[in-house]
Amino acid sequence: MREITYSEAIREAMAEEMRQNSDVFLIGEDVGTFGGVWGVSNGMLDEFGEERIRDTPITEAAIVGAGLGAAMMGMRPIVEIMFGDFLMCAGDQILNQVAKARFMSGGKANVPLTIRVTTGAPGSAAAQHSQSPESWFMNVPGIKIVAPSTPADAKGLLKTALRGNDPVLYFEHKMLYGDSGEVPEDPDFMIPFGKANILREGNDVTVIGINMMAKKAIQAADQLQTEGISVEVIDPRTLVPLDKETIIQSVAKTSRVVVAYEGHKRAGAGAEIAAMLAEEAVEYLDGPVMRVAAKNVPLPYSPVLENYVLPDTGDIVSAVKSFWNPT
Amino acid sequence: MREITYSEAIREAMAEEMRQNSDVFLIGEDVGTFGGVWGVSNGMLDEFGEERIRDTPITEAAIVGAGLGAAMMGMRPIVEIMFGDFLMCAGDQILNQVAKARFMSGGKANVPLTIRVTTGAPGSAAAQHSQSPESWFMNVPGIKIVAPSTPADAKGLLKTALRGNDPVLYFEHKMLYGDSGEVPEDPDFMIPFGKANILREGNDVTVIGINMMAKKAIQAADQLQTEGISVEVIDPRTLVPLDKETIIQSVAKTSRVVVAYEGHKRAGAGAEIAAMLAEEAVEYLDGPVMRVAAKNVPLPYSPVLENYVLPDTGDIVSAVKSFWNPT
Amino acid sequence: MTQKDINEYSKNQLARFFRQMTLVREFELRAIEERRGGLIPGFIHSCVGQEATAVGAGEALSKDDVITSTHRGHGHLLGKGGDPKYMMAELAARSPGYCLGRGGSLHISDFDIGILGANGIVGGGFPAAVGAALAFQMRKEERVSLTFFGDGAINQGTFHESANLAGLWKLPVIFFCENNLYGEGTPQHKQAPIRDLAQRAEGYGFPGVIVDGNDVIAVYDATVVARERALSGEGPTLIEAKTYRHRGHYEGDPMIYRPDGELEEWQKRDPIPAFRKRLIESEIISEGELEELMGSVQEQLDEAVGFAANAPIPVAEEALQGVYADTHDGLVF
Amino acid sequence: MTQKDINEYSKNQLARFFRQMTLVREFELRAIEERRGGLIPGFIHSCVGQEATAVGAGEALSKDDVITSTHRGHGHLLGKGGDPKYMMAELAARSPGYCLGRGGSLHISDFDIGILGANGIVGGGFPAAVGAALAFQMRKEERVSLTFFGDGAINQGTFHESANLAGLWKLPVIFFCENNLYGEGTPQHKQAPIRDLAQRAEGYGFPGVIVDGNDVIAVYDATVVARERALSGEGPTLIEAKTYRHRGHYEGDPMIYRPDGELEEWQKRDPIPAFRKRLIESEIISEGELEELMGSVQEQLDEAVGFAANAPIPVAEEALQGVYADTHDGLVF
Ligand SMILES: Cc1ncc(C[n+]2csc(CCOP(=O)(O)OP(=O)(O)O)c2C)c(N)n1
Ligand SMILES: Cc1ncc(C[n+]2csc(CCOP(=O)(O)OP(=O)(O)O)c2C)c(N)n1
Ligand SMILES: [Mg+2]
Ligand SMILES: [Mg+2]
Repeated sequence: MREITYSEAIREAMAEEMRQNSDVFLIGEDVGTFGGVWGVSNGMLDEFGEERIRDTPITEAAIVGAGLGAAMMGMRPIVEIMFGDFLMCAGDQILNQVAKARFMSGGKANVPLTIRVTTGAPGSAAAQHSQSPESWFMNVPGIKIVAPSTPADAKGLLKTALRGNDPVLYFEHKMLYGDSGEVPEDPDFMIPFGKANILREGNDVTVIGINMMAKKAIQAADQLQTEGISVEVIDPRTLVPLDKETIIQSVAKTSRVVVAYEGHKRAGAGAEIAAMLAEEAVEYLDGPVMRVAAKNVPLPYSPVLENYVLPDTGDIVSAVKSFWNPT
Repeated sequence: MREITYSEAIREAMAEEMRQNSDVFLIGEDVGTFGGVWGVSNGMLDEFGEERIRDTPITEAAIVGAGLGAAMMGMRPIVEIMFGDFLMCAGDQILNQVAKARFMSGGKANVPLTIRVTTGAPGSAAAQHSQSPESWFMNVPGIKIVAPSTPADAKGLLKTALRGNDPVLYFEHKMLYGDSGEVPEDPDFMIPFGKANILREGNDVTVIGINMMAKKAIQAADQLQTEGISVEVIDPRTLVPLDKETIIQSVAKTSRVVVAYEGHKRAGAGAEIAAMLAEEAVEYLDGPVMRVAAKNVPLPYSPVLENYVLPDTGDIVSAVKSFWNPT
Repeated sequence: MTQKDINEYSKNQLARFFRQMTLVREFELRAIEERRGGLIPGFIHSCVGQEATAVGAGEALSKDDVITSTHRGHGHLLGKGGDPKYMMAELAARSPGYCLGRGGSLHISDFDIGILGANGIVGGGFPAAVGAALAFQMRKEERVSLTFFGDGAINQGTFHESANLAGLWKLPVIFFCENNLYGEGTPQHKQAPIRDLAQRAEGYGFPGVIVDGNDVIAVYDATVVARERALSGEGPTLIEAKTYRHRGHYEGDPMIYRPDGELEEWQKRDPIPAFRKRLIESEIISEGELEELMGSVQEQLDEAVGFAANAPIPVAEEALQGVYADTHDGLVF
Repeated sequence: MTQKDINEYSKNQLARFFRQMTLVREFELRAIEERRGGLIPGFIHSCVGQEATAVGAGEALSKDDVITSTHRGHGHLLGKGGDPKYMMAELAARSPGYCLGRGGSLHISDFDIGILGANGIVGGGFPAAVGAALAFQMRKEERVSLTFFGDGAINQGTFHESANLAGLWKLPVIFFCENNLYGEGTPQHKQAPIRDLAQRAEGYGFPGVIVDGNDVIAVYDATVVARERALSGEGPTLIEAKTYRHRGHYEGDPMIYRPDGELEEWQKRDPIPAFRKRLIESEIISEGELEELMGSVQEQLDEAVGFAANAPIPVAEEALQGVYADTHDGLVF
């Protein structure tokens, strides 16, 4: 199969949907001429024109809310927010308007709105450009949360978002944009929400890796393999809905589990997974539900400090090993 | 000891601090003439005047941010936000500005800012006036989160907030305002952050109740007592910092635990407590870490629907009993 | 704007103005009564005194046009054609209510007739109104969107961002401000340093007009002009209608914040008696005809209350429905 | 505003204008160089071309006054008296940097001299500037706060809410807009439907003035007037300084969005050579003296870079410090 990058996979999903459905359009800061600050929409202005690749003022609340209004009128907007850190400029629109519109209207409002946004630390971008804000939106019902870790998932999950009828927060990890991988050319290639991906099978321990940390989990698994530890790596792919079944089955098999996520540890995305396991899979557990995550301090600018705060492959390896050598 | 209400306790803490420190002032929508929509600042305008009891326009971001700026200049603002649901109108100010100011400045910015805000469902107030948003702010380091359940705690914790030098989100439960209880008159009565309150000792099961759910946990404990089940009820009082020690010790004793909170179950405040227990206390657990919380749907208007969605005393009772009669 | 002669409006139209304003007024009074009586469980923010804005604006719109509304939305919804039956049923938290009892007063919507929703968040509805207009523009549909808001709401950041976007893209939006001099208990002059809020439109490159918000015809005319402007591609208009709410911010509000005599002054300018007087003086509609219209309103409301009171209440488990379009085999609900 | 004769300014003051502008320019160029060389790990949004705004405004403020700045903040900070040594050390992520290496370019602050911080969030600094001014007003301190922002940022909701509050309470705030015609790659005319952003001030009941942002004296004068107004209790002023950035939005930006010739036009109006020419033509300062000033800037920057390059790097565990004032026996860190 041909290989394309994560970034190209996202562009391809958008472009394909835009070609076949005139209701789909892209709206955000610098998505046009600039091609998106991350280059994801590069070239799309040429193909689709200013009407459908809409540069906006720097007004996140208005952009998200405009997406909501257009969606309720039958369009299928893709809103791009440059950094996950900026989502809270539109916090009310996302949590009180977008997420609740359908329910409050008695199920009548239709909100086919996809919010594409970057997550994760790109390196020395400091406290307001490095966060992984997935968990800030997990508590409020009504919005689905997607976090692809591979080019194929990026494309397949985005297609599902764009063809669905619910609001979706789609988190693209900045450090994955350049990753290449096989991606089906089938224009109807979709990956269902709520189906975790078993990236690697193993018997001794389950590592659940979210977004970038799924990739690092595989690296950790490689390393641990050489030491004779067989790691099962699971990428939940969507945090809302969450594929509890696959996760619990894996833990039933391995009885040991590490949840790895790049957000801050306290109340981060993996906290819910850990809590879910504590409630629904405790009988399978032979040891703690370990969490590998960023420390509970804002992301620092200095590379030394930043590396210390962020979780990495080595942290996963250590967490896994601690099952056999508890400290 | 004299008894006063939760609401009076909050007012007393504010008034006492304002009397003895001219840097303390109250700012928010309708806190003056109206006395606060919840009546908490009733009468304070008369005593302190318009300068220090400041009615504002309906602009949550500017109010919170003005509090930040004034705090950095040495004032000690108390910002009132009417409903927790509105906090996300100031989401960026809280999460990216207030919480991070000290760290980003290398520890130099001083931010003695207390944000008082209501939480919880007052009954048929529907999806945008009933939420318990504590968990939305737990992930981002830099802001402390307080959730008092008794009049004494309300006063003592608020005093600690007002004399401290960090930003605090102080959640007042609307349905607790009228509760009476003994509150010390000592103007220096303070309750430290990070010290949970063991509201009732017991041996069979630990119920951790946050805010309103601490009260319901006691009701549940009363009921269960009559059935021969001895419940230890713990109110963490502050969610950030969290008193892990007291919680873990209790669980070590009882080996069974229920975490009760009024927010939506997924990624709510208790999810972090459950995850913490799964990581740090799994060896003590004899059964799942149960969570009693609101269902994962927006708060409905209809009383029938709302009651179904919200957690109550009966849900705690059932959860506790399930340890002996698993379904 | 120079006022047209009342004879330039059809009798039908004028009768409709009267009937609709009466409907709004009586709906509110009835809802308040039914709330006291226990049929309605939630809060009510009544718009008594502001009927001319709701009806004048609503009558100027077509069925295909859309509105976003506020916490004080009953008038807006009725003005846009909302059915009192389903509104009352919603207030009573019944299954056949507009939102199946899930929304209540703060969240009523009717997508079939362009009511995109009341809103519990002050300033929450601006961006969606702009987004709806964007959809109309992109699809070249002959529709406008109108967003109602108060003198308090105009200070919210979302107003600014939305007005900027609408002005920039010349979207077919009408920003309709009901300046009733208060936001909750805080007077308008303690919320903004200017009195004529229409002035702000300039900063977004579109016109702002001030109208007497107690004059239904003036409101209607201004909205018609704004609508035509929007449809012709010239972009938004900000209409500031000066008016007053006669009752508390919500039912139960002790209203300690009002200067003595203020309410009485405004009650003299009550939009409904004033319009009634005008109709009679101009001999377009007779007293008898007006009484008949009023009677028909009462009938309609009796029916609405009866419908609501006898409607089934939701079943608890229904709460889990309608959060998502697609639940992925029940994984999200 | 009518321009005063250059001879009305002291030679010292004029020399300072020149030196400070040169310092800003050279600081930026050096930082860019050191970033290429690897000393500086993070992004840089340079303000080359905008030195007159930073310096003109900064020189009009007293040490006790405070500013909030933006992502493009180096000039603002230097203009307010920031020390290039600690700034460079911060950019190099070193321990003695202004923020101990935790903040970087986007977050530099110096509370001792009233720099409340650069900001990574466009529009993030408005409310805090208003809050600082509120503190000054409440404490009856003779201080003002000035908030720098761009033509892009003025559309953020926080601008609106903050301007409204400041206008309402007549707070001593100066809203200083650097209109450099772009927000990232999007031209100003695609971000707002008006070209003169100063116009928006009216909507908040205070004056808006336009100045040539490439003329340091014009900027200085306008800021002095605004400051006096603020101190006298009359409230805020919005200053719109028309200027241009010569380099990319950030270093590395390919700048495909600029029309041909635009940069060249603006380079002809480069604030530093223009001012230099004026100084020399008016015979206030000699070429030699200017060269000397430039030399001293280079020395200062050599020292700053040397300081940064030789400064210790933070120790990893330090990351856990400085999140809170009080850690409750280490319970929060
Ligand atoms: C974001 C937000 N802040 C505060 C409130 C509480 N609140 C509800 S209505 C209201 C006053 C609104 O005033 P205005 O916009 O003038 O409308 P009016 O009530 O006069 O119709 C306030 C403060 C809210 N619902 N949402
Ligand atoms: C809330 C937010 N949205 C978007 C960005 C990304 N961003 C950084 S600078 C910038 C452009 C700002 O334009 P302007 O205010 O004119 O300032 P200039 O860069 O021209 O100095 C953008 C969009 C951000 N940092 N914060
Ligand atoms: Mg009002
Ligand atoms: Mg700019």
